[in-house]
Formats: sequence, C-alpha cells, structure tokens
Amino acid sequence: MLRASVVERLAIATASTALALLIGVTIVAAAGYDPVQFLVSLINGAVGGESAIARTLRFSTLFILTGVAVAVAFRAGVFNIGVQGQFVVGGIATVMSIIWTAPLLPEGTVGGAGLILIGFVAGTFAGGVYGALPGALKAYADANVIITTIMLNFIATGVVGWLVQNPFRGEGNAAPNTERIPEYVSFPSVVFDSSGFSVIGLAIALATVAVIYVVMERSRFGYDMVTSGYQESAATYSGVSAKRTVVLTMTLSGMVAGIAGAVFAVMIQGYYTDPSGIGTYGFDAIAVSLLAANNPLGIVPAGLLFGGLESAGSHIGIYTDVPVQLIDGVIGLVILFVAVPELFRMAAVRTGLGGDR
Amino acid sequence: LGGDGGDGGSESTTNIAIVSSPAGFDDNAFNDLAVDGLETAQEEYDIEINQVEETEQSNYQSTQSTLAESSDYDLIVLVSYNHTEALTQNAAEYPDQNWMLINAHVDEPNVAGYTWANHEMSYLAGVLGGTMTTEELSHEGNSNDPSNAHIGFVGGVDGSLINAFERSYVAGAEWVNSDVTVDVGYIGDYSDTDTAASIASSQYDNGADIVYHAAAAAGQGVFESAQENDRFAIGVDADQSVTLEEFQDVIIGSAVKYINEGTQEVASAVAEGDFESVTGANTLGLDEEGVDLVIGQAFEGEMPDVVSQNIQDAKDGITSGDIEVPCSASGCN
Amino acid sequence: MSFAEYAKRNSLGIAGIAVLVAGAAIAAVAMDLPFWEIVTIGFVERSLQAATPIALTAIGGLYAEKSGVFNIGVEGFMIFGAATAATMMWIISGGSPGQSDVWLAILASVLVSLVFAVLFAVLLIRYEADQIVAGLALWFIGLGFGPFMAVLVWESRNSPSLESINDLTVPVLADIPVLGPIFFDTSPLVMVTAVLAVAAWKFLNDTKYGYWIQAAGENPEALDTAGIDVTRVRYAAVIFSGVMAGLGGAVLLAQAGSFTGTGETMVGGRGWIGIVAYLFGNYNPIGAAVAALVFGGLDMLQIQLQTVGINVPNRLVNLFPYAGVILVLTVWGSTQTPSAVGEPYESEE
Amino acid sequence: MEGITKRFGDVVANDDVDFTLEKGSIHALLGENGSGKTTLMSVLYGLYEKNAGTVHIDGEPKTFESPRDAMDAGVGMIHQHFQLVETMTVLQNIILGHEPSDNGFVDTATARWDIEDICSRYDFHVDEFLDTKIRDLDLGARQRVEIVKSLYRGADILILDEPTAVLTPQEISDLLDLMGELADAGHSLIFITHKLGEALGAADEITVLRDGAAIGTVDAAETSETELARMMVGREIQFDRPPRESPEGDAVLDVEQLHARGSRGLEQVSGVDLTVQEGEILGVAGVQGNGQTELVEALTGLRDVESGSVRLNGEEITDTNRRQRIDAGIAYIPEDRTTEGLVQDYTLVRNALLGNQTVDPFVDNGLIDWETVHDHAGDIIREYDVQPPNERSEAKSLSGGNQQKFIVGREIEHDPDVMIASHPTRGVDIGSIEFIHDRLLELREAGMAILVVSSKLDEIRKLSDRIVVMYEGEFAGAVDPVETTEEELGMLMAGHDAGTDDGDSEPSGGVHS
Ligand SMILES: Nc1ncnc2c1ncn2[C@@H]1O[C@H](COP(=O)(O)OP(=O)(O)OP(=O)(O)O)[C@@H](O)[C@H]1O
Ligand SMILES: Nc1ncnc2c1ncn2[C@@H]1O[C@H](COP(=O)(O)OP(=O)(O)OP(=O)(O)O)[C@@H](O)[C@H]1O
Ligand SMILES: [Mg+2]
Ligand SMILES: [Mg+2]
Repeated sequence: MLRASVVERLAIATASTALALLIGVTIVAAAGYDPVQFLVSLINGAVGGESAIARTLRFSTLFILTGVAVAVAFRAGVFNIGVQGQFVVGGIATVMSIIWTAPLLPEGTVGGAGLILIGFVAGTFAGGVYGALPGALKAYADANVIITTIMLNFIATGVVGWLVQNPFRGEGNAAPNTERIPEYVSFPSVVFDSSGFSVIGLAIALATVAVIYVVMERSRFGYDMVTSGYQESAATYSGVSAKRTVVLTMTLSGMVAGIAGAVFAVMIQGYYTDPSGIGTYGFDAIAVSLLAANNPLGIVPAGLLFGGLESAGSHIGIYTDVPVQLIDGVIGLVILFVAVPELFRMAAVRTGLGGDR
Repeated sequence: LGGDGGDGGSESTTNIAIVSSPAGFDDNAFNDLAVDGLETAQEEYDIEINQVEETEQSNYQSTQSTLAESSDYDLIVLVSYNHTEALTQNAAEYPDQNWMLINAHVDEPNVAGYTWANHEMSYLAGVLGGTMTTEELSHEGNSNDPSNAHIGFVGGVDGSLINAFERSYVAGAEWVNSDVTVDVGYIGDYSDTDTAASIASSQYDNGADIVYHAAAAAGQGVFESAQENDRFAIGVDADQSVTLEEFQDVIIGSAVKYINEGTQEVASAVAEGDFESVTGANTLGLDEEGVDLVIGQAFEGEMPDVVSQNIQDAKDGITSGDIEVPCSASGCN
Repeated sequence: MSFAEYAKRNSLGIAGIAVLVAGAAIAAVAMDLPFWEIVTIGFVERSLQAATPIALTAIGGLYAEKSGVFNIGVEGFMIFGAATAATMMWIISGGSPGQSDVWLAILASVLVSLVFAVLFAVLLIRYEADQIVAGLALWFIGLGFGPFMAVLVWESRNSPSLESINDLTVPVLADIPVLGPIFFDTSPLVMVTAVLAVAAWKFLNDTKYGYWIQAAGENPEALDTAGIDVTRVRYAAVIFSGVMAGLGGAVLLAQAGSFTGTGETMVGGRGWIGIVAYLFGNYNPIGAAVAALVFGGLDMLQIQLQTVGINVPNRLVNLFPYAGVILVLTVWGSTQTPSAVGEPYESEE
Repeated sequence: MEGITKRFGDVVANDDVDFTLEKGSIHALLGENGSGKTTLMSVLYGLYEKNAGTVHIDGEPKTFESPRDAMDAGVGMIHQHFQLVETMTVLQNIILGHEPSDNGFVDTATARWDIEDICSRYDFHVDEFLDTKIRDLDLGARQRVEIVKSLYRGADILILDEPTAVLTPQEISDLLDLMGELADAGHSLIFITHKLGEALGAADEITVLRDGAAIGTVDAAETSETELARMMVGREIQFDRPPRESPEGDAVLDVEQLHARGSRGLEQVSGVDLTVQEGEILGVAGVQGNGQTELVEALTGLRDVESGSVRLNGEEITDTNRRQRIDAGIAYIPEDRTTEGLVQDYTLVRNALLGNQTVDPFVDNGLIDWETVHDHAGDIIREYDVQPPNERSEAKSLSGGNQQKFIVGREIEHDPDVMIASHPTRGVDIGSIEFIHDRLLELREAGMAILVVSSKLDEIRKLSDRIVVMYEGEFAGAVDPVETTEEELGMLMAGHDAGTDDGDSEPSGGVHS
C-alpha cells in the first residue's frame, strides 16, 4: 500500500468516492428524495461560488493538517488514533494562552500577531505533550498505542468539556464557551473575504506539509523514524533507539495536530467550546492519510477531497430536505471504501483497466 | 424590515429558516417546539420553513452567514444559546437580516432574543413534587409513598443551564416542605436513555417517588423507569403526557414553556412586516404566561386540591416577587 | 491451571477489579459514605444490566482479534443492532409491541447484523481493508444510517416508547435473600450473557475451532500448512464479532425500551468500552465479561454517589474507565495481543 | 517426481526436474541459494501448483491441490522456518488441524496417548514437555516437535528444508541419528542442506540442483565434498585453511571481566576476557545459547554491560551506545540478516544507508544525500557480486546468500577498525561462503581486527588465528586452530576439558532454563 503509484491512488480516491456517492444517491432516491437535486447541490456545495469554495478550503485546511499529523505517525509504524485528542488539547491551549496573555500586550495588529504567535506555540506545545504521553507509555511501559490514544481522545473531550463548562467558562456565559479571543487576534482575510477562512491558514497547512515532507524523505531523523516503523530490529541494529524514536514520532505527530488545533481556534472558532461539538477532524484524518498512502504530499489532494465532501454536506443540510444523517452516512461510506484499495485494484484488473498483479 | 429578503419566493411568501441546537431536531424539546410554533403560524400566513440541522457548534458561524448571505430569508431562527457567539458577529455583519435567538440574546437592533423562565417553571415543578410526595396518590398500579418527603431530579448535561432547572426545582420543593429530600443525577448528555433510566431507578430505589427530568430526548428513560418502579414523574418543556401519551399513566404533570408561541409570535410579526415589535430581549416568565405547570392529562381531577392551591400560591408569590426563585432564565452562574 | 498462572494470564482484568475495589474502599473510608445506601441490590442489578451489552460486544470483538482481525467497528454494529431492533419491533408488532415482539426484534436484529457482518468481513478479509480505518468508517456509517432508519420509520431519530424486556423470575430461587433478586429475578438477557461468556470461553480453549482461531491470529501460516483454511476461520470469527455487537445493541435497546438516535445515539461509546473490556480481560471471554461488569458497575456507582448526594463532576467521573485502561496498561504492561493481528493472510497460490 | 517444471513469472524455479526417492532411504537435496530446492519440495507438498510434470507415490500418479492432499497421501514437510504457534502448547501444535474430538471437545487424552506412542518408538523426548508452550522451547526441541507433528499426521515421506541451518552441533548430531532411526523404521526422508558434510554423513543418495535443473544424483558412499561442490557451483572450491604467519599487531579490541545478562534476565556472559589484535581473526566457537549472542551484543553496544570493561584502541567504550560504537569504528555482521541486517521492504539503496546514518558523505548535518547513497549501493553490489545486480530491487526479493553478501559489503565499506561477524555464513550456499571467507581473510591481511562467532567448526578452523570456546558464559579454553582436532573442540564445547573423554550424548534438553 505504501508503494502504490500516484495514478493508482487518484484512481482509487475517485472510485471510492464515486461508489460511495452511487450508494448514497440510491438510498436518497429509495427514501423518496430527489437524487438529481442531491447531486447538483453536492457540486454546488463543494465548488459552487466563492463562499462554497472558502468553506471547502476551510475544512480542507484542517483535514490537511490533521492528515499530516496522522501520516507522520503511521509512516513510522505508530498507530496514533489520538490526533483528535491532540487537536482538541492544542486548540484549548491556544485559546487560553491568548486570553491570558492578551492583557499584557498592546492591542492592534502588532499585539495581534504576537498573540497569534504565542497561541500557536502554546497549541503546538500542548499537542506535542499530549502526543508524547502515549508515546512514552509505549516506549517505557509497552502500552498499546492504538488503545491508549483512543482512550486519550475520550479523556481530552471529557476534561476540556468540563473545563469550558466550569473554570474556563467566560464571564456571564450561560453556554459552555470560553471568552472570545480579542477581535484583533485573527488572520487578515486575503483573497477570500469569508469569516472562518483565511488563505494564511491554508498557507500554514501547506508549509507544514512541506516541512514534514523534507523531514520524512530527506532527513536522517525521518529515515530513522520510518526505518523503525518498517523493522524495529533493523533500526536498532543501525543504532536507532526504538524507544526514543516512538516518543519523538508521537511528539512530532502531536505537534502537527496541535497546529491544526491552533488554526481551528484562531481562524474558525475564535473561542473554545465543548469538544463534543467540534467535529471529528482527527478521525477523518486517518482516512485522509490512508488515502494519501501516508505520503505528506498526497495529503493535500486527499484533504481537498474530504474538505469538499464536508462542505457539500453542510450545503445539502441547508438547501435540501435530505436528512443530515444520510450525508454523514455517505461520508462514512467514502471513508470505508478508501480503506479498501484492493477492492478497486481487483476491479481494475478484472475490467482490464490495468493495475498490477 | 425583512423587506430585502422578500425576493426569495413570491412577494407574499415569508421565508423562514430555523437552525437547530447541537441536540438537533427530534429532541421532543425546544427544537421541536420552536418548529411547532412556526408551523402554527403557517396556518395563518403564507410561510415557507427551511429546517437546517447543524449539530456542530463550530459550524454555526458559517451556517448563519451562508443563510444570511443568500438573503432568501425574511427571518432566521436560531435555537439555543450555542448560537450566541456566532450571532454576535453575524448580526452586525448582516444588519438587514432579521434574527431570532432562542434562550439567549444578542444586543443588536435586528435580533429578537427570546428566553423562557426555565427557573420559574421548574420551581413550580418542585412545588408539585414537594406537595405530592407526602400525599396519597395511586393510579393504574402506580403509587407514591406519603410517609416520606423524597423526590428526584434527572438532568442532561451538568452545566449552568440545567443547574437552573435543578436549583429552582429544589427550591420549589423546599418551599412546600422544608425537610424534603431531593436526589439529583446528571446523565452527561441528552441522548442516553438507558443511563437516564438507571439514574431514575436509583433514585426511586433510594425512596424518591416523583422524578422531574430536564434531559430532552433522554428524558424518556425516566418515564420508562417510573413505569417499571410503579412511581411517578414530571415532564418538561411540553405537556409530555400529551406528546408521549404512552407514558400518561406516570406523568403527573409537566413544566411547560410556550416556545412555540414565541416563534409563532415572531413569525407572524415578520409576516406582518412588523419585526421591530419583537426585537430586543424578551424574557417570557409567568407574568407573560410564557411558562406554566400543567397537570398530566390522566391526572386532571385526581389530584388533591392542595396541589392546585400550592401552585397558585407559588405563582402569585413569584409574580409579586415575594418568592425569590434562584438562578435566572439563562442559567445559574 | 494454577491460580498463579490464571492470575498472570488475566492480570489486566484482575488489576482492573483491584483498582476499582481499592478506589471504592479508600473513598468509602476517606469520607465515611453511607455504604449500604450506595451498594444496594438495585445497584448490583443495574450494574449487571449495564454490563450485558458491553460484555456481548466484548466477547465478539475478542474472537475477531484472536483470529487476527481487529474489528474496531463494533460501535457501529451496536448502533445498527439497536436501530434495527427498534424498527423491527415496531414493524413486526404493527406499532404496539409486546414481550414476544421484543424477542423477535432481537432475533431479527441479529439476522440483519449477520448480513452487515458478512459484507464487512468480505471487505476486511477478501479485500484486505485497512482494519482501523474501515472500523472507524463503520462507526460513522452507523451514526449516520442508524438514526436514518428511525427517520424513515418514525420521521424522527427517536422512536416512540416501545416495549422493554421484563424481568424473569425463577420461582423459589428468587426468594433467596440478596442473591435471589440479583440472579433469579432479573432480565433474562443477563442470564443469557453469563451463559454465553462461559460457553465462549470453553469453545475457545477446548474445541478444535478454538485452536484454529488462536492459530489464525498467532501464526496463520502454521494453520495453513496444517491444512486448515485460515481465511474461513477468520471469516467465521469476524462475522461472529459483528453479530455479537449487533446483539449487544439489540439487548441495549431491549433494556431501554426505546431508540434514541440524537447525538452519539443511545449506544454512546459502549462499543469502545467493549473493546477495552476484552483487553482488560486479556482476551479471555470470562475476563472480558468481568471487565464489562467492572465498567457497568463503575457507571452505576457514580450514579449511586450522585443519588446519595455526593457531588461528583460526572463528566469527569465518566472518564474513569478510560483513565483506568491507561493506568492498567501502563502498570501491567502490554496485553497478549495476537502477533498476526492486522496482517492480511494470503496463502501461496 | 518426473519432469517437474515450476515458473514464477519469468523465473524458472524448477526446470524439468526428475527426482526419485527410495522407500526407507534418506535423500539429500543440495544446491545454491535460489537453485530451486524449496520450490521443488513445495510442489511435492502441494503448496505450489506445478506448471508441468507428474508426481507418483508408490507408483500411483498423484496431484495435490493443497498441503491437505499431500498429508493425506502421507507426505509431510518441515519448513525452513518452523510452522509452530508460539503461544500454544506442544500438544496443541502437534494435533493442530487433526484434532481428535469427543463430543465436540478436543480429546486431549487420546492425543496424548498417540503422541507418547510415537515418541516411545524413537527418542524424541518430546512427550516430556507436551504442555509447555512452544515459545519456551529451544530450537532443537522445536525441530523435533515439527517432526513429531508430521508423523502424528501419518507421514511416511518426510521433507526437511534446511533443518540444520539453525541447530547446534549437538542438536545436529541428535537430529541426524533420529533421521537414521526413522529411515530404518521404513520412513523415507528428503533432506535439504547447504552443508556437504551432513549430506555425505546422513544421506543414502544425494541429488544436486543448479539453476532449477537437476545436475545429477549420486550415491553418498561414492562421492566427495569436492565433487559435490563442483556439481553445485560448476567450478572447484577451496576448502582447506590457507597457510599464514601469526600476526603481531597491538591489541585493538580489549575486553576485561565482562558480565552481561540475557533477555530472560539470567547472566549469560560471566567474566569474559578477550583481546583481538590488528590483523588477527579470533574465532569464538561454542554451542548456541552459551552466551555468544549476548557477548556480541555487548561488544556492539546492543546490550547493556553488567560489569567489566570494553576498550577500543585503549579507549574506554563500555558505556557508549550502539550509534557511538559504529562511529568509533566497530562494524557488525549480524547473526540474523533478515530481521537485523536488512529492512526487507527497502530497496538496496535505502538499505545501504542502514548504519551509515551519521556518516559523511551520505548524511550532512541531518540531511541525506540520496545520490551518494545510491552510488554507494551500486559499488557494494558490483564489488560483492550481489544478485540480481539492481540497486532498486527490494531486500526481500534476494536470497539469503545474496542478502548476506550485501551486508558484508556494506559493513566492510565502513572501513572499521574492528569487524565482528556473527555466523557470517549461516544458511548460505558454499559459493557465497567461499566468497565471504575470502573477503574476511583479505581484511585480516589488511590489518583489521576481526572477531568471528560461528557454530560451524570447519569455518572456525579455516578462518581463525586463535580459537576460544565459549561454554555457559565463560571461555572454556583457547586452542590453536592448526593443532586442535574437531573432536577436541567438540569436547570443549560440550563442557569437557579437552583430553578427558566421556562422550555421552544426551539429546540436548528441551525447555529453556
Ligand atoms: N515465491 C516466489 N515468487 C517468485 N519467485 C520465486 C518464489 N520462490 C522462489 N522463486 C524463484 O525460484 C527460484 C528457486 O527458489 P527456491 O526457494 O526453491 O531456492 P532454494 O533452492 O530453496 O534456495 P535456498 O537454498 O536459498 O533455500 C529462486 O531463484 C526464485 O527466483
Ligand atoms: N516473494 C518472492 N518474490 C521473488 N523471489 C523470491 C520470493 N521469495 C523467494 N524468492 C527467491 O527465492 C530464492 C530463494 O529464496 P529463499 O527465501 O529460499 O532464500 P533463502 O532460503 O533465504 O536463502 P538461503 O538459503 O541462502 O537462506 C531467492 O533467490 C529469492 O530471490
Ligand atoms: Mg533457504
Ligand atoms: Mg529454500
């Protein structure tokens, strides 16, 4: 799977999405809704008009970042299912650090930039620590990472949910929300004039992709990481400390997730709220990363695809009477088929469309 | 005055969008009631309703602006305080858009904020519970135990909003009977019926004979448990002995708030082109007949007179201000 | 098997209980709780009931993983199980279900789960799906289509009140003090689950199919060269896990008596706890059932505490099982995860 | 078997091979890596479908769709890599797939009885630990379990693919005796090996494969190692120890009172002293499991030292880690090439960087220069004649022999001060063996200090300037490779002082201490 060619990947992505939509549309029709309208608004929702595109890019930005976070770990053979939790922890850390330090800095653009910087550092750091934890547990107590990270997701949601409900709840808020971060702490809106999306956010995502790509493909650290992912014993033989690598991998992965959290906090939300209501980016990211064969570069198109779907989802929710659950289900189907490249490879071989074996 | 929006649909048609709370529609509670009201208004005026379900608070910002941008809607109804943060921005950003916010308010000329006095109706529920727990009552094999003053409360999420229900309910019960015991339990969400049932059962076991719930959809579990334990329960938001009539044998009463009347009022105003009349913060309490306590339909006439007596006294006390109900319509801080 | 060895094999489960008991004891002493108001017969009954759906799911998932396939889709299966049970109960009974309909609904739900499980197994085994992603996907699909079923039937994600399972009272035995009401005057589903747990344990350790399942998870090649079709064994195990999770969901519904499809749905993470449970039980069906009881008990315990007026922030207390898992995994090290888990197996030719 | 042909894509693994096994005889199958031995046997065992040819058993033509068919026809195969379930007991492993049942449950009583019956006929000593888990058995015992498994399934034709590759001399002789008994009892055995001596000693007939074709079948009694080698490789092979004068370099590697614990926490190396000089090869002989592995790991920095000291060129390196020792100039040819020496899924290019992560010019302040690494891989492949000669091919597609050559090349190219080679030719065909030996001897000439650990006595004697024998974590004695005889060495390895003679040979025990 890690060696699948780019073309093959694209084919699989398209095929799985198409198949999922086909099934979705069938159900839509069977349930007595208008399938054509469904498809039309699907397209419109993803790319129909500036605001739709902005919305798509907004989701994509998060999918790309969280996707890279997953890819880093999976490439190193560490199954970090905890990106969601690291994303949440990073987000709250960003918001609170900004709120707490805001009084100390001058208002206006300069102060804003400063606070954004502080927020991102805090978010990245928090995400990194929350990722390092299961890494350390794996390295020094041999605790199964898949399990511990799943658990830590629940814990992050629960604890943060409690924090925003109690100690961190903003003055006079009835709702479980923190205070808002100051107006001037936000990305300038270049090109798109849309609340909730700024090209800066996307730029940060792409920059992260670039950095991670270089680290994984060209740096010694990346080689050590990937090698112990493939074959720990060989890595050890070559002088790589397996324990240290697991911890570092999880830290790096968590840091990227933390950046995602920070972007979410600054670019989209502007405050923090009960994480049970902020979407499952960290989980979908696993599919994004897989779709990209855990290759940082592949994450970009994969992230765009998922962003488009998510965006289409909310559009359909608004403009058609098709129940939201149906859309969630269809997105679930896409993820399911993404997990089954073999299905399409075999199909391709059968139908003579190529594909090896 | 919503005029700009008229262009969606023919001139006469009034287009209304309603965005759900994170709990989503089908909550047998305020989401559904809000829609109810709009539908009632539909009977009178030519109104088109677009139900938008959005369960992720982080998407409210964009959902709201998408709706406003389209300028198809003469009114956008937002259910629950989770919309407040997002609306604070959008209300200013789209000054010509009419907004209605339920359970909170944003101080802008184009926003009609509607809050219902959850604390007052819960206080009355407490009065009902506090009174009945020491009265003889049996109905279709269900009965309560007059020998002890012991009732219960099952809440959804342990937060300021539901805390207001809880505290006022307790206060109401204690106003009737100072040494009443009130068991309190929270589910942690609004959908886990099974846990709701377990909590209620635990309270009935512990001696409670009447349990009041503020847990939206999950509340059904409380009624299930009441039937199982042959005890009684108090419904919330709507008259649940009607909306869930299969439970009317255990629902001795419901604390109701007429959210439907609120949305109907605003919808009509917009249809009349008279949105100003409803803008600003509207808190609907007993005075405004926005909330009330109704006896379960199976129990009308079966209740001892002291019940209606106490409830009336409490209402008078609250409206006159002699009774100080804890917390506020928007919650407990 | 000596106790020492048993203890070693099930260290996780035992540790879990130890942690729980210790915690309870400390708490009780620390702030002298009204112990008997907390630990009531009702509490034990409810704990057992809360444990059943989790235990059933855990036993299924355990088989799948033993055979070398990690089925983390069980949460999704539970949601489908609950949703189909509800809709089936409604349809079968034409809107006014009785006790018999409850049983029929459970049966029907199991059959539907079987169909889903087969499809899922084909994707996992024949088409070598990525087990983690496919599992998560199934969860999302469940969250979507489960409630959607309800919408189709009731135009609402929540069902009206249906029928919930009645307790089964075993004459005479039920009159035994304390034990009587707990074990002989309780939901028959509790008893069924207990029996299933023991059966599953016996089957895994003392039948040839049990051997094959273990071999398929540890060293499929060895099983293959022994002339047994690894793929078949894995199909059986995965399908079983799907069916058990579906059953778990159906049982949950039968206890709750109505379907709730809002939010995380009424299943609310019980599938995940199921996975945790069999890890705690260290892949021993009985251990898994016990662990499920520990979690069910914990949940009910925090309810009891609330009831007697000890104010615990329940949002935090609900996290105990998750924290407990991490603690135990850390202190007692890794579980004996089968070595071939997650690796698709292709025999030569 | 007649005219057996088997292709994998365009590779012809078996090319019209004829092969006849006499009842009650032992038939050895020789051939270089990749010559088609395993494939031929896999065809016979029904693992692969043959492209052409026929298989007759007792005269009747047979076609096997699956191992199951083969088993039913009385053919059993013991694979190069054991097919045992580590977490299950010996009993469960033996009956796996053929469990006797009694109303649904496995009838262990009957199984036990049958197995004991088999064991009583030959001295397997397997029945002594039927309830032990495989993971607690040593390799020799596992080998015997494999055989009992086949017999339990009623095999009278037994195929053993490189059964001795991983066994100690003691275990090997036990195994060969056992094979003799089986043959006498009427079983027919096919026996794949790379060790000519074994073939000559144990087999009645020997068939040699080369490039998938059968070169010929000879009677073991009337052939010699040299002849067999020529048949295998197609040229002369040099066996005997090249003459040389003993070195007087100064000590490069110097170890004092070294103590180290094994994975199970028991002390495996107890007070070893050793020095390796410039231009010297020190051979460490010994039965596997006497601490050689731990010793090597302690020297290469893969295992923490309990006490004692390791010095390199007089410098204390006892507490340095693996990476630091690589940089200090200790090269290491690992015992297990497939799991340690190479990343199986990597191309040879990526594998060429393994262990060189810190070395200029491949890595420059943290960044890798892949072009240079690529060229380096090319050089190794050419210099050390790695087949197929393609940098882009994945390690796993190479035969062990070729994998080994690549590793040797990579480690030598470090140009280190010390080379530690652990079983450098295990499971490697004699062509490659000779090649690797010559390289090591060249290094010696070039003045490198070399430590060779091996359980192959001929290898030790051919390479070493001095031989130390390791027994239960200590050096049982040092001998001169020229004077000493294999018998003396064997004595020392078995824990007897050379000279004193009581050659009792209990089958080496089963369960680990
Ligand atoms: N699974 C396979 N797929 C493709 N080609 C194979 C496979 N197995 C063997 N071959 C080809 O068949 C040839 C013979 O392989 P085989 O394993 O029989 O050699 P061998 O004699 O067993 O070597 P060794 O002594 O190393 O075990 C190899 O050179 C290889 O090219
Ligand atoms: N999956 C495969 N694809 C292609 N070739 C293969 C495959 N498996 C084995 N081979 C070929 O089979 C030949 C022998 O394979 P095998 O694994 O028996 O070597 P080996 O036993 O490791 O070598 P040695 O006997 O030296 O240890 C090699 O030449 C290798 O190229
Ligand atoms: Mg070989
Ligand atoms: Mg071979």
